[in-house]
Amino acid sequence: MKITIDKSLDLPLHPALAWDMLNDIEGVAACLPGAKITERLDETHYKGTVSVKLGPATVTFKGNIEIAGADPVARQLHIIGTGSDAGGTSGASLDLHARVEAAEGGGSRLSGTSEVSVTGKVAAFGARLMNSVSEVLLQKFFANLGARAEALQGAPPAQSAAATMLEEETLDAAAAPVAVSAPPPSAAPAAETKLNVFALVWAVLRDFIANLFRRTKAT
Amino acid sequence: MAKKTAVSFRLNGTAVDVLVESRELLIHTLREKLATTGPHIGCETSHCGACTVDLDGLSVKSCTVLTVQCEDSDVLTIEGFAKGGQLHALQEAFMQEHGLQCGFCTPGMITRAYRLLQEIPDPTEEDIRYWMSGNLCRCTGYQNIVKAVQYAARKLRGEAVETSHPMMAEVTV
Amino acid sequence: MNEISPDLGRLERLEGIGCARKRREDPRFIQGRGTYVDDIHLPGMLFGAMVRSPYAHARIKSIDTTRAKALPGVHAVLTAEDLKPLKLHWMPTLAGDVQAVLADGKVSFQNQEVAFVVAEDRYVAADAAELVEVEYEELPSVVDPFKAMLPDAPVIREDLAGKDVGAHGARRHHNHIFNWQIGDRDRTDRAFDAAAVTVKQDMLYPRVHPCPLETCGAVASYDAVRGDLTVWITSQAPHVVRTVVGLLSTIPESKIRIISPDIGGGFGNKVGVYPGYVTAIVASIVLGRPVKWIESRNENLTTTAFARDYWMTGELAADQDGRIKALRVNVTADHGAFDACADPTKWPAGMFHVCTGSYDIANAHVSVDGVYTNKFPGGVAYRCSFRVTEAVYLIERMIDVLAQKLGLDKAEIRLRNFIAKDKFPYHSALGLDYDSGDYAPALQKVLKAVDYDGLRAEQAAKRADPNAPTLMGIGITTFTEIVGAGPSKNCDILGIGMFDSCEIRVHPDGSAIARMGTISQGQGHQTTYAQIIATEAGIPASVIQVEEGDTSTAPYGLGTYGSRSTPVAGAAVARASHKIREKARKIAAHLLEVSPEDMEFDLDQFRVKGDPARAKSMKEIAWAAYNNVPEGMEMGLEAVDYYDPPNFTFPFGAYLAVVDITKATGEIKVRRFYALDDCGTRINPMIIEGQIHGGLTEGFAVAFGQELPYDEQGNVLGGTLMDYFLPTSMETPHWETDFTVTPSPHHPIGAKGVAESPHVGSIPCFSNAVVDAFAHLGVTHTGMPHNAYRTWQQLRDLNLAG
Amino acid sequence: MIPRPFAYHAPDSIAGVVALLIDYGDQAKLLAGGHSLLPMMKLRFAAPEHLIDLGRVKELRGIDMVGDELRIGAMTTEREVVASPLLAEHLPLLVETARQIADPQVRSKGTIGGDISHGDPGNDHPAVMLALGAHFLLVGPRGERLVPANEFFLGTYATALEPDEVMTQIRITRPAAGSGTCYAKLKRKTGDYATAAAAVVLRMENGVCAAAAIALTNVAPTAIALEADLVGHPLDDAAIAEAGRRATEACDPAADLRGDEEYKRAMAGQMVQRALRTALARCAG
Repeated sequence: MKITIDKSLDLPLHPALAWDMLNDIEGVAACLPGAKITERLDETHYKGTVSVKLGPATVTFKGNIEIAGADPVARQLHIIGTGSDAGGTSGASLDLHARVEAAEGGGSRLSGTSEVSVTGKVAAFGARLMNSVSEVLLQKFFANLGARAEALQGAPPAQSAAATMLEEETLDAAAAPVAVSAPPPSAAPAAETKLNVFALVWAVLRDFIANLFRRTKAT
Repeated sequence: MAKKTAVSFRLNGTAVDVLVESRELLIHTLREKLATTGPHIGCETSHCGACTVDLDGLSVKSCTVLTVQCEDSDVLTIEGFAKGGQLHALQEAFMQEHGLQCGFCTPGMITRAYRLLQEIPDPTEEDIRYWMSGNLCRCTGYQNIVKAVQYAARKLRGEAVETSHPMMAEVTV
Repeated sequence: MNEISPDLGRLERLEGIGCARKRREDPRFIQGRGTYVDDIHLPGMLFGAMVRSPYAHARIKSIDTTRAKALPGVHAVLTAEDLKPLKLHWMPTLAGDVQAVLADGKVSFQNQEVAFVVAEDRYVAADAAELVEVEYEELPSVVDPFKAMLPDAPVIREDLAGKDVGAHGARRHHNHIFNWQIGDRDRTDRAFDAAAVTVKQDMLYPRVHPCPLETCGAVASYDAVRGDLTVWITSQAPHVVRTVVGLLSTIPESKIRIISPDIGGGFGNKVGVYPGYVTAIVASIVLGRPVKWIESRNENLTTTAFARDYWMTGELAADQDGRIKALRVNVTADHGAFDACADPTKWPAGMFHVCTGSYDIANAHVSVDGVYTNKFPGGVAYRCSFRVTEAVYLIERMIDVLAQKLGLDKAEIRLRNFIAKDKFPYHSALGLDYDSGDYAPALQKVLKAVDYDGLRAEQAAKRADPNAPTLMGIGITTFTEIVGAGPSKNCDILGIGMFDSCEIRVHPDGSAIARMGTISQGQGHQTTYAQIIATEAGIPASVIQVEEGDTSTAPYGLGTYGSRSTPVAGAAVARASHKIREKARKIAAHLLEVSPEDMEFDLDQFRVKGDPARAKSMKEIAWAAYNNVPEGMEMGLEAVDYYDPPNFTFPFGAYLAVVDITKATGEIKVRRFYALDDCGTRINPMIIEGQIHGGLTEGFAVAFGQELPYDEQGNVLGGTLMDYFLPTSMETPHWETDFTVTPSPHHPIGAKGVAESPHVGSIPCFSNAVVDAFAHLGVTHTGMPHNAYRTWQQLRDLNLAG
Repeated sequence: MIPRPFAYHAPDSIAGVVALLIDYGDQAKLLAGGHSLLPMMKLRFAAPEHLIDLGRVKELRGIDMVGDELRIGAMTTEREVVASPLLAEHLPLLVETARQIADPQVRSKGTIGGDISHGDPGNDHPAVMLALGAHFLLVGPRGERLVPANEFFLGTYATALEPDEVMTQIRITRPAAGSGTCYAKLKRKTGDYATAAAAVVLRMENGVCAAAAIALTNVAPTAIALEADLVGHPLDDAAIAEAGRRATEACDPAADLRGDEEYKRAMAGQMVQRALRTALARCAG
């Protein structure tokens, strides 16, 4: 199963800062519940794990992240991730192209195209297609992205829907900029996810697995 | 080896004790520890009903019951049906009405039909098709299973029974 | 057939041919005392579990078994590296290809076998399987057979690099397996050029699975002291397994014992040899302990033998009156990653060339291309003879397409094209010799039974009413099957001719044991073979013990699939019975001191012609066979027959279906299904009816729900019984059955085989009914399965969905 | 298809359940009928360290009526729902729904509380609970609380149930006299989840709709209520068709082998129409 996600977002951040943020893979990974970089092999290669917890289910993927290309001049990043679940029954891969461009008013625009592919048990048992990744999830993702941008910038939010959502979340992010414990039980996504490659995989997989279990249970 | 729990229950009227991991499924205990191989494993996802047993008066799929849940329970399997060399009416009925072919679904099918007839002694074809829908058969197309359940129902009610397949119907002399 | 006696009591006691004899196998099944492979428990037995690939196509970079082996209770973890020294990492397939037993450097389909874990019990085995660490490098995969044939398609079979010629001739692409053609292309093309009317239709017969209720499995037990290997296995062809195991292991066949115990349904799924069997055997040999392997349902549905996956294009040429002049067919056959198709060696598309059907078609040409894709191997005959379901689907759909083009009634066009009764034996344009048939009366009987004209009138009224909530469709098929593979001049598997066998021993007390090379998976052989012996040798069926499935006791046979048991082994049974009878005649003559020619057979005795009071019963004769035989005669009363059939048999039938389609949702209800079958001589009408009910139900499942779709990444979807459609008693329609009898002229008792006709014949009948519901709107075809979703899309496209 | 190891607990009281939840927190899962959780565990997607079996807690079972309110123990099985004379008389909608869930054996074990608490949009009771305006009694270390159905279902597998809480009871005020109800479910076969399903509770007065509650199954991340603005209007073909049209717009289905988004939207509309027509026919007056 493969899904292509195109998304762009205006950030209240100078393009250079946005670019730095995008490159700080280890730092942001620590913010994502269930995700961590377990090993930095070199400048461009990492090992990490992502646990996706959904209701009674948990799937843990471990894998490799490669910065396949980083062009600081054009501010373009190409990240490839591959991994498999702990039992060796599912595989996942990510191919992400992201770029930061200057936007009006000194801010920046982040655009990304990612292809996420899932194979094996997770894919085979989950027939709902991956493009069912809900708008809600993506909104959360970008909201948190914006939150981090603001934390870095310390600037007032720009005039966008996502940024409006950020206002309250920024407070959370400021209060606990790095360490995040268990997510709150309510639907509030505050600071739950931070920008990194895992976030996207996580977002996709969570939705994916949600559907998976709706179909594999026994009745 | 994982920690094990002693579980005692009655299997076809006889007290049994087993030592199991808490994750052990009833179907495995029955088949591998208690030599009760009548109930079968067909899908493991509780769709097919081949593993059907009667647990405390309820039809259940024993692939989706933990053995540790059965402490002090009464479990009835196909092995408990014939008494003193005498077939149960359902067993006779499945044979007389040709309600089985490969036989793999049959123990679960008969065990389910037994509970159905306890609850509805005089079922219509519609009743039987609805209340037997948790048991898959790949061979018969169900039509003769429906007839078999009706045959058994009649017999259990003390009525006269007759096979739908008279021996010499197509033999000309 | 025998002389007829007025003594119904004696006939009834014999329980011979024609009796609705109750089944001998039932007492054990209804009491839970069947012995299926998973019921086998041997002392010291270990349990194996397979580690499988999540990828459809990937290179294996490394396999680390350390953690798995360290788990307490684990005895071994086998990989291809462990099998290589034994040369067992690859095995031959039934189609002349090879298949990896455990992946050798790369995987080519999802869930391919990568490693085999052996542990104390199935719980530890499952835990250990998770601990085997495999590192993969994913490769591009291809699941569409047409894309697989593009120049830059991924190379699926690197092991075949440079091999331009395969088992069935030239390969023209790295993912090409074979091109097989039959018929006269030029004549057919000319007939098309000259024809008044031609039609053409693409149709896909989707990938499905036989899905018997019992999955595949084996218990292998190697006795290192004796050097004997015993394997209990879910096989429809145990003798073939023995030969394959012998070839693979170099153990002499005399030291290999393959036992097919009770089999929980086969339907073609249990013909092949699968990696799990081989690894269980190897593990038993390596560890010196019995090893059991039982696949899960998901493994069953995604690794062991799919059926169909035929992409067909049919063309018919006809005159204005609908008389067919020529048939042209092109097929792309998706065989998956290894060609493990179950077909006779000579015919890589099986008996697809029966696709001229019941119709007198003078010109025909068929071309089939086999293609590799990143899907699991198979191509088995799912309740049919090799590729016959596909063939019958094609012609029965095409004739409807032609009828619609010409505006002809779908029953009428069939009546116009049937092979006339007096043309049998009929030599078809594609080289088959139909043994017997009488098609028109069969169809007419069905039309009358259902009041066909009334149904068409009702349909016309519904079509005229725009507010009708349902569409009504009437489907007809008048199919001819080809079963009983087969004549060794045409049919072999791994070089062994497709004969079958029977051995009968009559004991001194007049009871008998009979053994065959076939194996029942629910067909009731124990019951019906005894009926043949009863009639043909005069021994009551009740005292005949029928045994099959144990290669150490049964004579060699090619097994049970393709409805071959009755046509082939059943003939061997009859002929062995005749040998018994002829010896009995001589003994009886000797006892009565008359010449054998003066004796006549009478049900269960021999009597003196013209003096019926002087007779010897078979029971008396059996006793004499062990103490008082004519001079020069061997003692005992035994016979063996290996029967190589002179031809196939050609059962046929006429089916009619009525469906109602709810416009708003696409739900389809089968209102009525009337099935008339002609299987020649009827051995046990009760069992025949049961087989037909079962076959129709499987056909219903295929037509309305079964499929194993893949996504672009090679994930196989729908691999559980949540999605894979096995109808319950609620969904299954009520079946009406009927019959005519047209015996096979070449079969010793005139029988043709029946179990597969209802599957083969019903599927196009359902499709024809569904398409017929839309026919007045110009629709000529809709793809299977006809589930509500797909049907609704058709309704939506026609602006009928509301 | 073998679960990973876990510790098994079988308390016999609600207090005992809560105590275990406090001890083990999110390492524990509650086992009701087992037909959702055990298959996930057999596929090794779920691997709780502790399994708390509710099967021996007698106070979680039984069906009572207090005034106009039906109180159903969370561990009441679907089979008991189907067989209940009390429900047949006062809440036939629940019986009709349970009859369409899974198959007889699964209904022997499967419970109404488990069906609701799982948070699965494919389960049938959640939509019915929304249409009936049910309340759920949740018990945890902080005591009891009563949560209305329309505040309970937060997302796929996400409910208002805290990790240390257990659902003990379902409370439903019986529909007003003369109401007609229906649960219309489109499924591929027995035992399947709905392709789409609709629950309707309807009351008519003098040929005009006096009350209507509609909810949908398996066409959004959770069961969803549908506002169809039927009250005050006669329920003619046009009104029913309009309600169906609104359902197609209100839902947010995801494609699977049952159908694509378009089909599921259309079927949500069809099931609403089907349920409305049937409920209307069942209305008195």
